[in-house]
Amino acid sequence: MKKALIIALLAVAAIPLLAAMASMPRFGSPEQPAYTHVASRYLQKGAEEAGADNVVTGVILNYRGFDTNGEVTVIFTACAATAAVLVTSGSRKKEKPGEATVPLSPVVGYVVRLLAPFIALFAFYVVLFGEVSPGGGFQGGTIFAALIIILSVVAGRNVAERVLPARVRPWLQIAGPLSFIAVGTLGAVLTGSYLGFPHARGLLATAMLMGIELGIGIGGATVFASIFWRLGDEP
Amino acid sequence: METVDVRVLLAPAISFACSGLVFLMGRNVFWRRFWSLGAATLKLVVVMSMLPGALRGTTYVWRFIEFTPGISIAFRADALGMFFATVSSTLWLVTTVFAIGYMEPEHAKVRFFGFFALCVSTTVGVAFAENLLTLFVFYETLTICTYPLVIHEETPEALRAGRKYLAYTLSGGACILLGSALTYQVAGTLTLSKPGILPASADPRTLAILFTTLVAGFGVKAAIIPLHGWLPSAMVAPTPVSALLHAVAVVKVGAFGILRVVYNVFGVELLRRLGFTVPLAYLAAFTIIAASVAALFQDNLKRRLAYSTVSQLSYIVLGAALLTPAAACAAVAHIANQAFAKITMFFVAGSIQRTTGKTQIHELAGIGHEMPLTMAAFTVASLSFVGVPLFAGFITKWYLSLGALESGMWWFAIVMLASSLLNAAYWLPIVYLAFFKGPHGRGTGSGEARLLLLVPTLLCAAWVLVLGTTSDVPGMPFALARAAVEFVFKM
Amino acid sequence: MWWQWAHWLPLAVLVPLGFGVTTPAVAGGDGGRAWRWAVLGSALAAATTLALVVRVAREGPFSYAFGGWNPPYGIEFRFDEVGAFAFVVASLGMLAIVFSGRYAEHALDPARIPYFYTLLLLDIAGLIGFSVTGDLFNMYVFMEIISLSSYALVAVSGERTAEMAAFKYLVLGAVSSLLVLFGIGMVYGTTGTLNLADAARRLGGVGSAVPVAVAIALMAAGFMVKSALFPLHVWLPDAHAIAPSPVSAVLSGLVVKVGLLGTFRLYQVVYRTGIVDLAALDQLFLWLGAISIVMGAFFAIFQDDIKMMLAYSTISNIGYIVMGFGLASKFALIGAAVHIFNHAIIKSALFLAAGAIIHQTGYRRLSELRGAGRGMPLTAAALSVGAVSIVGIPPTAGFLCKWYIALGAFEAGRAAFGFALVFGALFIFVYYIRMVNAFYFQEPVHADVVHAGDPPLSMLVPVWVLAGLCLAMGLAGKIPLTFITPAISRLLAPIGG
Amino acid sequence: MTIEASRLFDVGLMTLLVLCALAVVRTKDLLAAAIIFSAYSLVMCLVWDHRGAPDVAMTEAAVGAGVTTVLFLLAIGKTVRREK
Amino acid sequence: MIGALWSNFDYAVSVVLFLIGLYCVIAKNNLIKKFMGLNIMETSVFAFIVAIGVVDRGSAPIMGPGARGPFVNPIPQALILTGIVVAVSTTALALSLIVRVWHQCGTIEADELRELE
Repeated sequence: MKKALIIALLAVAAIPLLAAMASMPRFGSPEQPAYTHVASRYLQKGAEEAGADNVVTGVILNYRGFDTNGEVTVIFTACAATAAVLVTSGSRKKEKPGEATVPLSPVVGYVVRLLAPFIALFAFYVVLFGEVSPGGGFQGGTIFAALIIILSVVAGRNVAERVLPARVRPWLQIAGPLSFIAVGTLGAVLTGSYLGFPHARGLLATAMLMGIELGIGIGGATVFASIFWRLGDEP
Repeated sequence: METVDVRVLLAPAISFACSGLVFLMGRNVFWRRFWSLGAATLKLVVVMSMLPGALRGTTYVWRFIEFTPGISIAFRADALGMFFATVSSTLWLVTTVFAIGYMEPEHAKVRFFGFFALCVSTTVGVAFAENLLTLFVFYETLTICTYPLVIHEETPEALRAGRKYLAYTLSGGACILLGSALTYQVAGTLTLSKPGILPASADPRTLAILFTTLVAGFGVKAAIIPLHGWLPSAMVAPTPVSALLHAVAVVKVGAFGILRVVYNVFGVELLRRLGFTVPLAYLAAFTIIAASVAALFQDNLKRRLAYSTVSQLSYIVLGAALLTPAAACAAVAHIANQAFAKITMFFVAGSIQRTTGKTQIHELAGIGHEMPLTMAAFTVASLSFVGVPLFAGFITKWYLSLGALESGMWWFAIVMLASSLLNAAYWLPIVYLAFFKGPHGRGTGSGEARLLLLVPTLLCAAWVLVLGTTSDVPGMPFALARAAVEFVFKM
Repeated sequence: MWWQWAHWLPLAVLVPLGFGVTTPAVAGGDGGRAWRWAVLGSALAAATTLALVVRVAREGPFSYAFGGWNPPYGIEFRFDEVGAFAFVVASLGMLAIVFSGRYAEHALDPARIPYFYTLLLLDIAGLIGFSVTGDLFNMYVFMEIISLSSYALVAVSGERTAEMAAFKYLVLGAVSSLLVLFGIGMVYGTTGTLNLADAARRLGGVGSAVPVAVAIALMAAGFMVKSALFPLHVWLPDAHAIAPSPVSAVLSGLVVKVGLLGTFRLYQVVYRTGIVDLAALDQLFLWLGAISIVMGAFFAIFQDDIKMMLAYSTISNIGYIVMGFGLASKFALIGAAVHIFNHAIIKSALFLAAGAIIHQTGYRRLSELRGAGRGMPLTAAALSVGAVSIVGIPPTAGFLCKWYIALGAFEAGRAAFGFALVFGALFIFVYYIRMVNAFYFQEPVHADVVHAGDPPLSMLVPVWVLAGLCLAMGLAGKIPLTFITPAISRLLAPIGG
Repeated sequence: MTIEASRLFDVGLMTLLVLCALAVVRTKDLLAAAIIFSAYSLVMCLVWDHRGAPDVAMTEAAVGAGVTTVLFLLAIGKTVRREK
Repeated sequence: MIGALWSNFDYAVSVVLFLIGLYCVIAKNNLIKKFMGLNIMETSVFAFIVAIGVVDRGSAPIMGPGARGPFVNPIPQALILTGIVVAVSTTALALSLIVRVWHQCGTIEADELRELE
C-alpha cells in the first residue's frame, strides 16, 4: 500500500521532469547553447590557454580551478567528518594490527605483492599524464588508494601503513588543499589573481599544474586509505 | 513653536537609568531606595521644568535614533503628551514612597523596583512618542516590563493571571503593529505631530480596517468591554503595582493611544465624516454602565476597584469618540482626574491590607474609626467618582455631558448621570460601612497606617480636590488639556 | 584604501579553509592548541570579511575572477549586499568557536576535538564561499562542503540519538543537494553557462520555458529542504537539538540559511528574465511560509527540552523569511533579507546561552531548569533578551523583520498574511514565556540549578556579545535596512533598467 | 559503426542500466546488491566512455565501482548482510 | 513529446534512474539500501549532465597530434569529476554513521530505529 502510494507519487513527479527533458535542446546537437557558448572557446583555445592537451584537465585545473580547490576540500572534509564520527580516544590501537583481516590463499598474496609496484607505477602515470591523456591527480590517487587497500587486506595493516606513515599522515591528507593554496598564491603573486597560471605552456605553468596534480593524488590516496582504515577499525 | 531639547529624551532616560542602577546595586536597601526616590524626584523636576514652556505653547522635540529608514525613535512633548507625562511622573514619585513602605515584607525587591522604574520609563516614552512606531515600541516594552510585576507573587494564580495579561496585551500589540503598518502604507508617514495624517481620499474600507485594528489594539489596555478580561485577574499583583500600572500607566497608555489615534492619526474632521466613532461611543457607554454594574457585585475591594477602572477608562474613550472640544477636554482631563482618585483608592486598599490584613469589603465595617485619615482620603476619592462638584471627577462629567449635548447625542449625558448613580451605589456604602457601622465586637486596634503609606494617600486625595477646584486657574493641568484640545481642533 | 585590495575576496574563503584543513595537523591531538588555532583562523576570517563589507558599502557590488579568466569563462566571486552574510558567518562562527573552547573539553571525546574545529572552520569557509560565489556549480561545491561538515558536526558527540539524527539529516540533505544539482544541470543545458549573471542574461533567449521552470522548481525544492520549510522540516528538530550547542548555533543560525540564500540567488537569476512566471512559486512560498510559522510554533509548545524548543522556533522563523520572499514586494524582501542576518544573530545567542546553561547545570529540560535565573543570572538574562528578540518585541532585532514584512504584506495587498505573521509571532511567545517563567518565577526542582553559577568568561562573553547585538541591531535597524536595500532594488528593477 | 548501430548500442546499455538499478532495489541480499551496484557503475562507465568522456569514465570506474563498492562491502561486513 | 523524448533518450533514462533511486531512498528500510538508492540518484544526475555535453560524432576533448573534431563539451565532464568526488565523500560519511548506528542500536532498519527512539 505504502509502496504503491510512493510509486504513484513518483509517477506524478515524472511527468514534469520528462516534459522538461523533452523540451531540452536536442541531445547531441552541435547547436545547443551548452556547446556553442562557453565550451566553444574552451575547445578552440583551451589547449593553448590552459596549458593541457586534455581540455578536461585544462578546465579542471585552470578555467574552473577553484571548483577543484573546493573538490579537494570536500575530500578532506569527508576525511575529517569520518574521523569526527569514528575516532575515539579509548579504542585506538585496541586490536593488534598487522595480520591480514581475511584468510587468503598464498597465491593471491604473492600476486598482489608482485603487482604492487606496477600498480603504483600506473597510478603515477595516471597522475602525471593527466594533461595529455584521460586521467589526472584524483584518478591516479584513487588507484593508489586501491593499492593500499588491497595491501592492507592481503599483507596486513602494518605493511600498508608503512607507505603512509602515521606521523606525516595528517599533512598528507591535506596535500590537495595545501598544494592548491600554494600554487594559487603563487599564481596570485605572478599573475595577479588566485590560481592564475603564467603564460600557458611555459615550464613554470606545467610545474604548477603538476604540483596540483600530485597534491590531489597524494591527498586523495591518503584520505581514501584513512577512511578505509578507520571504518575497518570499527568493531 | 518647536524647540530641540534634550529634556524630552531625559525624562524616559532617567527612569531607564534608574532601573539599571537598581538592578546593579539594588541588593543594598539604601541604594535601592536612594536611586528609586532620587530618579523619581529628578524626573519630576525635569518634566515640571518643561511645563511652563508647554503652557506657553512650546513643543520640545528630540530625535533619538533613526530606527528604520525614514522612521526615527523620536520624542516630542506636545500638550497632550506633557499632560500625560506630568501625571505619570508625579504619580511615580508618590507611588515609590508608598511602595517602599508597602513592599518591605515582600521578596524580590530588586526585581520589583527595577522593573517598576522601567515601566515608568516606557510610560513616559509613550507620552512623548513622536510617531506611531515609537509609541508602539514603548507600548510593547511596557507590556514586557509589567509582566514580572504582575506575577510578582509567583503563585500559580499569579502566573495564570500573567499569562492572561500577556495574551490580551500582546494580541493588542499585534493589532497596533498591523495598524501602524497599514497607516504607513496609506499615509506614508507615522508622525503624531499633526492633527490627522490619513488622507481623506483613502479607501473608506481600508480606513475602517485601520480604525478597528488600532482602536482594538489600544482598547485592550484601555480595557474596553469585551477586551477587559485581563484587568480584574491582574489584580493579584502587589498593590503599588495595581495602583500605578493598572490604574494609571498601563490602562492609561491604552486610553492615551486611543486619543492619539482619534486626534493625531485620523483627525477630527476625517472621523466626523467617516462616522467610525459613533459605534465606539456606544461601546464606551456600554462599558461604563456594564462595568459599574459588575463592580456592584464584587466583595473584594481590589476587584471592585478594577471594575471601576474599566468603567472610568471608558469616560476617556467616550470623550474622544464624541469629537467635540468639550468632550475632548473631558477626555484629556480625565487622565489626571481618574488617576489621582483611583490611586488614592488603591493606596487605601493597600494600607488597609498591610495594616489590618483585610481585603474584603464586608470586613471593613468600622474601619473608619481605626484609620480615620485613610478613610477620609477614600471618601474624597469616592465623591470624586460620584461626580460631586468641587471634586475632580465633576470636571470630567460636566464637560463630557456638555460634549454629548454639543454633538447632539444627548443620551450620553444620561449615561453620565446613570454612571454617577452607580458610582454612588458602589462607593458610598463602603464609606458608610467604614464610618457609621460600629465594629461588631472589638476593633482590631490596628490604628492608622504607617506614615510611608499614609502620606502618599493623603497627598493624592488632596490633589483630587485641587484638580476639582482649579480648572479655570491658568498654569494648572487643565489649561494644558485645553491647549491640547485647541491643537487638535485647530482652534 | 586598505579595503580595496582585490584579494580580500578569495582570502575570505581561503583563510578559514586553510586554517580548517591544517587544524588536525597543527594540533597533533592537543585540543587546546586546536582551539587557539581555530580562534585565530576565524578571527582572521572575520577581519577579512569586514573589509569586504566596508567595500560593498562604499562602492557597491564587486567581483573577483579566479585565474584571471573573466566570466563566463572562469569562476567568479561576486560580493553584493546579500553576500555580506559572509561577515555574519565569520563573526558568529568566531564566537561559536570561542564558546566551544570550554564546552568541547567537557562534552567531546578528546580525540575528536581537532576534527571538531576543522569541521567548524570548513563549515564557515563553505558558508562564506556559498554567500559570495557567482557561479552555479561552485555554489553546489560549497553547499556540499557545508553539508558534509554539518552532518558530521551533528554526530560528533557520539551519542546514539545524535548519530541517528545526523543520518536522517544526511539522507535528506543529500537528496536536496541532488535536486539542486539536477536543476543546475538543466540551467546549464538550456543556457550553456554556469555564471549567475550570464545565466540571467541568457535565460531570456532560451528556446523553451519548460526546462527552466522545472529547474527552478527542483532547485527551490532542494533549497527548501535545506532550509527546513514545513513540511520538509523533519530532519531539523533532532539534528539541531541534539548537536553540541555551538554547533546548534551555527546550524540553526547559519547553515539553514543556505537554502534561503540559494533561493535569493535563484531569484536574482530568474526574476528579471520574465521567461517564467514566478507567481505560482510566490504563492507556494506564501502559504508554506505561513504554515511553517504556525506549525513551528505549534510543535514548539509541546517541547520540554529547551534546545528542541529553539529548533522548532527556527522553523517558524524560516517561515517568516520564506513568506517575505513569497510576498515579493520591496518591503517584504528587505525584511526577509535582513531577517536572514538577524535571525542568525538571535538564534545563535539563544543556542549559545542555552548551551551554557546546559553545560553548567547538566539539565536540558525546562521542568528541571527551574530557578536557573537565580543560579546563573547573566546567562539567563542573555537568553531572555534573545527570547524577547526572537518574538519580535521592539526595539530588538527580531522586530525589524516583523515590521517590514507586515509593511510588505500591505504593500503587496496580502493583508491576511500580515495578520498570520504577526499573530504567529504571538504563538511563538507562548513557549518563550514558559521558558522565562521556568527560569525566574517557578520553584526550583533541583537545588544544584540555583547554585550553578555563570559559566567561564570564554562562554559568557560570546553569549553576551550576541545578546547585545540582538538589542543593537534592533535599535540601529536603519543600518542593515539601508545596507540591504540596493540589492533588493536591483532585484526588483524593471527589465532593462 | 553507423549512427544507428551506435544508437542501438546506447539503448542497450541504457536498458542494462535501468535493469541493474532495479535489481539493486529489489535484491534483498545486501552483498549481492553491492556487487550489482558495482556492475551498474561499470555499465555507466561504458556509457560515458562511449559518449566521449573517458576522464569521467575512468573516475567512475575507480571511485564508483571501486572505492564506493569497497566501502559498501566494508560496511556490510561490519553490520548485517540481509535486509529485513 | 514522445518523439522529442526519443531524441533526448539519454535525458529520459536519467530521469527514470533518478526516480528509481528516489524510490529506493524513500521506500527501503535498510539504511545501507537507502544509500545505494542515493548513489543511483547521484549517478543518474551525473549521467544527465554528461549527456548535456555530448555532440553527435564527438570524440574525447583531448587535443594533440592526430586528434580530430568535433570534440565533446569538456565542461560537464569537469563538473562531474567534482560531482563523483562529492558523492563518494558523502557515501563514506554515511557508511561511517551507519556502522556507528549498528554498533549502538543493533539494527539498521529505519522502522526499528524509529521504535527505539
